[in-house]
Amino acid sequence: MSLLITAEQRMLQDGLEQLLTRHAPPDSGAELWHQLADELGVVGLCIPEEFGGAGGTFTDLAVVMEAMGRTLYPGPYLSSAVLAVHALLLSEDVAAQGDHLPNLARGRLLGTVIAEDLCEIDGRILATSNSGRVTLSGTASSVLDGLSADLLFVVAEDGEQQSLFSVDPSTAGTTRIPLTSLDLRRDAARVTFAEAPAQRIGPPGAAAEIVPRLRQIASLAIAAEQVGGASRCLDDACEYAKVRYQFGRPIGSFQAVKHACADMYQHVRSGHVAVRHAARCLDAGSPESPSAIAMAKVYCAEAYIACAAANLQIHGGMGFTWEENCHLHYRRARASAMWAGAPDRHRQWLADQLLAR
Amino acid sequence: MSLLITAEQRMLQDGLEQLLTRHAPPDSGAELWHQLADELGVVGLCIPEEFGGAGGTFTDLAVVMEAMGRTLYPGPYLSSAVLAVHALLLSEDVAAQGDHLPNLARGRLLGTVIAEDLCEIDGRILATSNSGRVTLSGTASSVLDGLSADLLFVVAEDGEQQSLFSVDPSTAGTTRIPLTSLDLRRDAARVTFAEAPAQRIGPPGAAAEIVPRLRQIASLAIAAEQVGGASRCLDDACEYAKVRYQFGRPIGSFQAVKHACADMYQHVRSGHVAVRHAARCLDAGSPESPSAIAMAKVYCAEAYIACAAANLQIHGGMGFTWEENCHLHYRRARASAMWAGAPDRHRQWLADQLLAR
Amino acid sequence: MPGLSERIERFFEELPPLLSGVEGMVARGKAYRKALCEAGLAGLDVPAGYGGGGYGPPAKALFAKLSRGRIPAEDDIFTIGLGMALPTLLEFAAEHLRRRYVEPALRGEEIWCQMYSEPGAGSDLAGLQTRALRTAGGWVLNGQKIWTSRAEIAQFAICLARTDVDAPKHKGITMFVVPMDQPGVTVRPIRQITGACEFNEVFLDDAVVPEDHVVGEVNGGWPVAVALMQNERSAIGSGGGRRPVPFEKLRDLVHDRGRAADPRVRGDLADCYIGQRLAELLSELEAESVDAGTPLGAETSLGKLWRSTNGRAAAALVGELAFATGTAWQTGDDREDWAYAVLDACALSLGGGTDEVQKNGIAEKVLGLPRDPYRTDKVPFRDLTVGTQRD
Amino acid sequence: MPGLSERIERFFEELPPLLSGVEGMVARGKAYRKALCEAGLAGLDVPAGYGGGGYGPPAKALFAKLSRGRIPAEDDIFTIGLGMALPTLLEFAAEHLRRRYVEPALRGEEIWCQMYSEPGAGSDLAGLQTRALRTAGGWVLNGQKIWTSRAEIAQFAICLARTDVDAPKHKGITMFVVPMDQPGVTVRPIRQITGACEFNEVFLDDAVVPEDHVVGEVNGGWPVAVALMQNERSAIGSGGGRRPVPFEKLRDLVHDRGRAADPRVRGDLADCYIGQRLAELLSELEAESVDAGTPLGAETSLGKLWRSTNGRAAAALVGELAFATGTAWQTGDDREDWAYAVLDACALSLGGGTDEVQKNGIAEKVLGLPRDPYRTDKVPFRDLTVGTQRD
Repeated sequence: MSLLITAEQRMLQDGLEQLLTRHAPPDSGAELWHQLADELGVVGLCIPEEFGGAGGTFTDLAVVMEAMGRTLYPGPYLSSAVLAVHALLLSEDVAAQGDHLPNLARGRLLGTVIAEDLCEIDGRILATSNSGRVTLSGTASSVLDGLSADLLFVVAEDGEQQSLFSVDPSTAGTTRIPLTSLDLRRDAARVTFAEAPAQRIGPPGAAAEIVPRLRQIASLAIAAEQVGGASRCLDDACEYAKVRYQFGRPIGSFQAVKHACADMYQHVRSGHVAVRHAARCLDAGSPESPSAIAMAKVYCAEAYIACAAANLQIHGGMGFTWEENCHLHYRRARASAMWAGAPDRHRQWLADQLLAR
Repeated sequence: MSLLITAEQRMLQDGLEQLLTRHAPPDSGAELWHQLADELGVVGLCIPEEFGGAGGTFTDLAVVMEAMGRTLYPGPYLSSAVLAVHALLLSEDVAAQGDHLPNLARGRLLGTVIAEDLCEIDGRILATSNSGRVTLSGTASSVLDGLSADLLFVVAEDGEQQSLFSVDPSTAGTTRIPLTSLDLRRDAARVTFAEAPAQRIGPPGAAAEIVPRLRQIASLAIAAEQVGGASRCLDDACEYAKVRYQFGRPIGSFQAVKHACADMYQHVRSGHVAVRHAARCLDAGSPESPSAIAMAKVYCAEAYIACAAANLQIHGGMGFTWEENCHLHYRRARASAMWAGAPDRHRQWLADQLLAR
Repeated sequence: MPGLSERIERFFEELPPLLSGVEGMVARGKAYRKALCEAGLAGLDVPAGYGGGGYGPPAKALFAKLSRGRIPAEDDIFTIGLGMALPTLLEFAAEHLRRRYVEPALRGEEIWCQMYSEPGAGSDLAGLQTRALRTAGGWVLNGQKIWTSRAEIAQFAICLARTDVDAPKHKGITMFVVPMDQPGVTVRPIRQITGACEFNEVFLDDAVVPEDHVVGEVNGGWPVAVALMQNERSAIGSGGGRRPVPFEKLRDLVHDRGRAADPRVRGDLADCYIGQRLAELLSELEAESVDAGTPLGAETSLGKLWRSTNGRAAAALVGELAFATGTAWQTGDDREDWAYAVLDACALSLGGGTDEVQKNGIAEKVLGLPRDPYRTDKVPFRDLTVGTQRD
Repeated sequence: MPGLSERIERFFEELPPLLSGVEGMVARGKAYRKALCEAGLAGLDVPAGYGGGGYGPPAKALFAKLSRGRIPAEDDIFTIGLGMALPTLLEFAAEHLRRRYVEPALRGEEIWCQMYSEPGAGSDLAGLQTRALRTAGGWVLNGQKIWTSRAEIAQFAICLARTDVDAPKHKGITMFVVPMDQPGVTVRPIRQITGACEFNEVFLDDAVVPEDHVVGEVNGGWPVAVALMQNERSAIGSGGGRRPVPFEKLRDLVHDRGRAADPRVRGDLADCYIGQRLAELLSELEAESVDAGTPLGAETSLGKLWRSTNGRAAAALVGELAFATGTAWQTGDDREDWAYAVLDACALSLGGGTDEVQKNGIAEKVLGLPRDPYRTDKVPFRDLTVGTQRD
C-alpha cells in the first residue's frame, strides 16, 4: 500500500481543516460535531458500513487526526469516535455493537474509555457480580471527555481476569468532576464508581486482548494528531519568519531561523511518513505493526514537542503570550506525548521487537 | 580555593604548550621527555619534594594535562607521571616509593598501571605465592604505553583479595606486543604474564582502596586533557572560519558557523571550570570530590567529542583528510571518552551520589 | 565602614515589628524601603548627596551578604527602578534630574519601570518606532511599549523613543524620564502562557514629557541603553530573574514518583545537575574574574545560555515524571505547579536576549568571528523595514 | 520490451564463467561491461544510435530490479562516468562529442571522472578558480581540483573551469571534456581520516583540451553543473554512496557485547532504527512521488540529512559498545572495522553538500524563506574573495 496520500484523502483533509478552522473555539460545540457526523461522515469513519459508519481504514483515520491536530480541535473525536468505537469493535460483542455503534456513528452518542495507559487508574477498578447484576467500584482520573460522555467503556478487574464493561454515567453510583488539563483544548474528568451498575461487553477476560490492541490504535491516532500539530507549528513559524523584520530583514533570512525551520520540516515529513506507514501496517495486519506503531508514537511525540518549542522560540516574546496559539501547541505536545505510553516506554517496546531473535 | 588559574599556572601552561608545539611528532621522543623532566619539572609534578618531585597539586596537574591535550602530546605522561606515580603514592609503601619515585620524577624510569578500567583485563590476573616468591599470570590489553614502560604496576587477584604488584617486564615471564590504537597519538600494548616474577607493593588487599581512588585521579587527568583538546578544536575552527571564504565572505560570518563555534566555546569554558572545580575538590579532600569528578569526566568527554566533530564539520572536506589535525582530535576524543569509565558509567555514579539520602 | 555590619544586623533584627500589620505588596514594599532608608542603609553605594550611604561597592557586597534571605519578597517591586533606572540616572542624567528623582526612588516613595522593547523591536531594539516630538510644551510621545514589568504601579519610567527618523537607526534615539500618571499613558497587562501576568503593554498616546527630562543627549540615547542592557544581561546571567526548576526539586520529584532506579531518568537527572552546577561554577568564576579586575565581557552570555539549556532539560524531565500517569488534575494537586514550571521555562531562551542573539555575541565579541556582511548601520531609519509586516 | 527479462536473466546466469580468471579491479570491471555490451544490455535507456538499448526508463528499472545483488562490485569504477558524465554528455554536448565518447564509455573501454570541486571551492562551487584560456592549439587549463574519485584510472574527465573573470561568478564558467592521459594532468591520492584513499587531487598545469571539447556554451557551464549536482544529491539521498552502519549490524553488536538488557543502549538502538527506517520510508515516498509525476525538489535533501543524523547516532553507539573495554587492538580484531566505521561516518555530513547547505536549500526552496540579503551575484569574479586566505 502506498505511502502517498490519495486524492480523496487530500480532499477530506482539506475540507475538514477548513471546516474546523471556520469553527474555531469557543464556537466549536454541538453544531460542529453534528456537521462532522452528518456532512463529513468522519465521526463514523472507523465504523463498518453495516452499523451506519463509513468503513474507513486506519490510513483514513490518520488523515482525519492530522487535520484535527493542525486545528487544535477540542471536541470528543479521540474519545468517542476512536477509543469507544474501537473498544466495541475489538470486543466482538455483536449485540453491544448493534446497540451502540449506529448511535456513535451518527454522533448521537458520546463514548469514552477508561483503561490503563488511556487514563489514570487510582488503584484498581473492581467489578462485582451479585445475582447476575454487575457493579463497578473504583476511580479513574484524566479521563478524556469523561464529563460529556454518555457511555463509559471501562476495563475492570473481573475476578482473576480483566473484562470490558459499559457504564451509563447518568445512573446512581457514578460521580464525575471536571479537571484542569495541561492541554487546554482537551477536556478531562475524574470519574468515581461506587457500586455503579455495569454491563459486561464481550466475554469475561476479553480485556486482555482488547487493551494492548486499543493502545496501539490510540497511539496511531495520537501520533497522527501530533504530526498535524507539528505541521501547523512549522507553517506558523515560517509565516511569521517571513513577515517579522528585525535588523532590516525578515528574520527568516537568518540562517539560525532557516535551520530551525528546516529541522521542523524534517520532523514533520518524517513524522508524516511514520504515521502513514504505521497506519498501512495496521490496515494490512502486518507483523511489522507493533514496531511501526511504537516508532510512530516515539518519533511524532518528540517531533511535536520539538516543533512546538521551535515555533515558540521563532515567535520570540509574542510566542510567550496567551494570545498566540504557540502555547496551545506546546501544551498539547507535552500532554499528548505522555498519553498511551510515554515516548520512553514505546522506545523500550520497540527495542523488545528489534532485539528479539 | 579559587577557580581562576594563577599567574604561575598560566606561565607553566604557556611554556609547556610552546615546548610541546615546537616538538611536534614525529620529533617528540626521549629528548622532549627529558626536557619535560629536567627543565620544566612537570614529569615529577605530582611527586612530593622529598622524593625529588615538585609537590604539585591536582590543579597544577589539570593545568599540565590541558596543555598536553591542546598539543595532542603523545608521550608517556599519563601512564608514568600520573598513573604509576599515584599508584605508588596511594600504596603508602614507603620502601617502594623510595625505590621508584625519584627515578620516575627524573623521567629515568617509565611506569604504567594495569588495573580494571585503566586497561582491558582478559579474564583475571592471578598472583601465586610460592615459598616467598610471587608470580603473576594473566593478560591485559590496551595497556597505556605498555611497550615502553620499564616497570608495570599491576593489580592482581591475591587469594581472596586484590593487591598491587610491580613487575619488571624485561624479565622472563612477561611478553608484550604492540597494538593499534584508535587514538593515533597514544601507544598501547598487550601484556601477557606467565608466572612472571612480581613484587608486592603495600599490604595484601591494598588494591581495594587504591583502584577507585586511582580511577578518580585518572578521570580528572583525562578530563583536563579533553578540555585542552576541545579548546584547541575551538581555536582551530575559529581560525579556519576567519580565513576560509565561500560565497564572497568568510564562513565565520555565517550564523550556522557562528553558533557552532559559540556552542564549542560553551563546552570549553564549562569543561574548564568543571575540571578546575574537581581538582580543587580533590586537593581539599572535599566530600564533593566523587560527584565533582564524575561530572567533569562526563561533561568533558562529551564536550571533546562534540568539539572535535564540530571542528571537523567546520573544516569541511579538508577536515576529512589525514593532513589536518581534525581527525587526531576526533580519534582521541572518542578513545579517551571510554577510558577510566565511559560517560554513562560516570553519569550513573553521579546519580548514585545525587540520589543518596 | 566601621559599625556597618552591626547596623545591618540590628536593622534586620528590628525589621519584623516594623512590617507587622502592613498589608499588600506595594504597601509592604514601601514600608520596608522607608525603614531601610531611616536606618541609613538604602543605596549604600549611592553618593550621600543623593540620599545614599556614600560607601563603595564593598559596602554593597557586605549588605548583600548579611541581608541574604532576610529581605521581604515585596522589595522586588523596586528591582527595576533601583537596579536599572537609578544607575542610569546617576551615570547619564543631568544634575536636576538626579536631585529630583534619586532620593525618592531610594526611599521607595516612587516606583520606576523601564520602557524599551516594542512589539516591533525585540532582538533589534534599535529598530524602535515610538516617536518623540519636541513641542512648545515639552516632548510628546506616541507609540507602544511591551514587556514593561511594574508599569501598573510605577510613577516614572525611563523610556527610549525615536527623535530623528532621517538618521541611521542607532543615531536617532533619545532616553526620556516619562511620568506614568497622565492621560497619555495606558497600561495593559499581558497574559503569559502560564496564565500569569508579569508584564505589561504600555500605550503612549500624546504622552507628555517635560522639556528637560532627557537623559543624556538628544539622539544620544543608544549608548545609554547599551550600558543598561549589559547590566541586565549580567543580572540575568548571574542570578537575577527567572530560573530553571532547581535541581533539588527535580531530585525530590524523581524520588516522589518512584523513578530513582530508572537508569535513563537517573542519567537525565545527572545531566540536569551538571548543567545547573556548571552554571553556578561559571558564575563563581565570573565573580572571581571581576574581583581580579577583568572587565565583564560577552562571556556573561554563557550563564544565560546555560539557563536556557537547564530550563529545557528540567522541563523535559518534569514533563515526563510529573505527568507520567495523567495530564489533568484537581486544584491543589502538585501537577498544577509542575505545569506552571514546564510552561514558564519557555521564557528562559527568550527574555533578556534570545539564545540566538547570545550566540552571535559570543561568536563576534569573544571569538572574533566576522560580523554579518549585511549591515544597515548607515541606512536612514525611515528607509528601513521594521517590525511585523502583515497586510 | 519483449524478451528483455529473459535476456537479463540469461546474461547473469552466464556471467560467472565470463569473469572467471580475470584478476584486478579494472580488468574485472571492464570484462563485465564488455560482456554486458555484447549481450545488448548496456545503457538500456541510452539511444541506440549511441550504442545504447534505446529503451525507456522502465527498461532501466527492470534491469535494476533483476540485477540486484548480481552485479560485480568492480562495476563501481564506472559509476561516475555512466551516472554523471554520460547523462551530461547526452543532454548538453555537441553531436561529435556524443558520437566519440558515449559508446566507449558504455562498453567500459574508457573510464571517466568529474572535476568540479577545488580546494577553494567547496560549498560555493561557483567560486572555482581553475582557469581555462583559449589558445591557437585549443584550451589550456591551470588549477587544482579535489575529491576526484577514479581520477587515477580515468581516461577522461568532465571538468568545470573559469573562462571569464570579469563576469559574475556564475556567468564565467565553462564545462570541458579533459583527456587525463597527458603531461599537464597530475593525480595525487588524498589520504582520508580512515587511512583509506577514495579520492584524489588533480593538478592541472597547462593541461590541453581540444578546441571543440566544450560541453554546452562557453561561459554557460553553470546550468550544466547544476543539473548534474541535482542528480548527485538525489543519488546520495536515495541510496548511492556512503552509508551509516546498517541497523542490523548495530543490533548484532548490541547482542555481541552483551548490552541487550541495558535500557539506555536499548533506547539508543531504537533511535538508530527509527532514523534508518524513516530514511528508507522517505525514500520510498519520494520514489512514489516521482512515479506519480511530481518532480524531485529540494526535499531529497531530507534523505541526506537523515544520513548525517543516522551516521552520527550509529557512530556514537558503536563508539560506546565496540570500545567499551579498550580502544586498542590487534590486527584482525573486529574493533578495526568498527573504528573505520566510526571515522568514516564523519563524511556523511560533508560529502555531496554539507548539512548546512542542505538546510539552506530546504528553508529557501521548500519553505520559501527569504534568501540571505548579502548577495554576490552581480560582483565580477575578479573582485570576489574566494578560497582559503592564509598569509
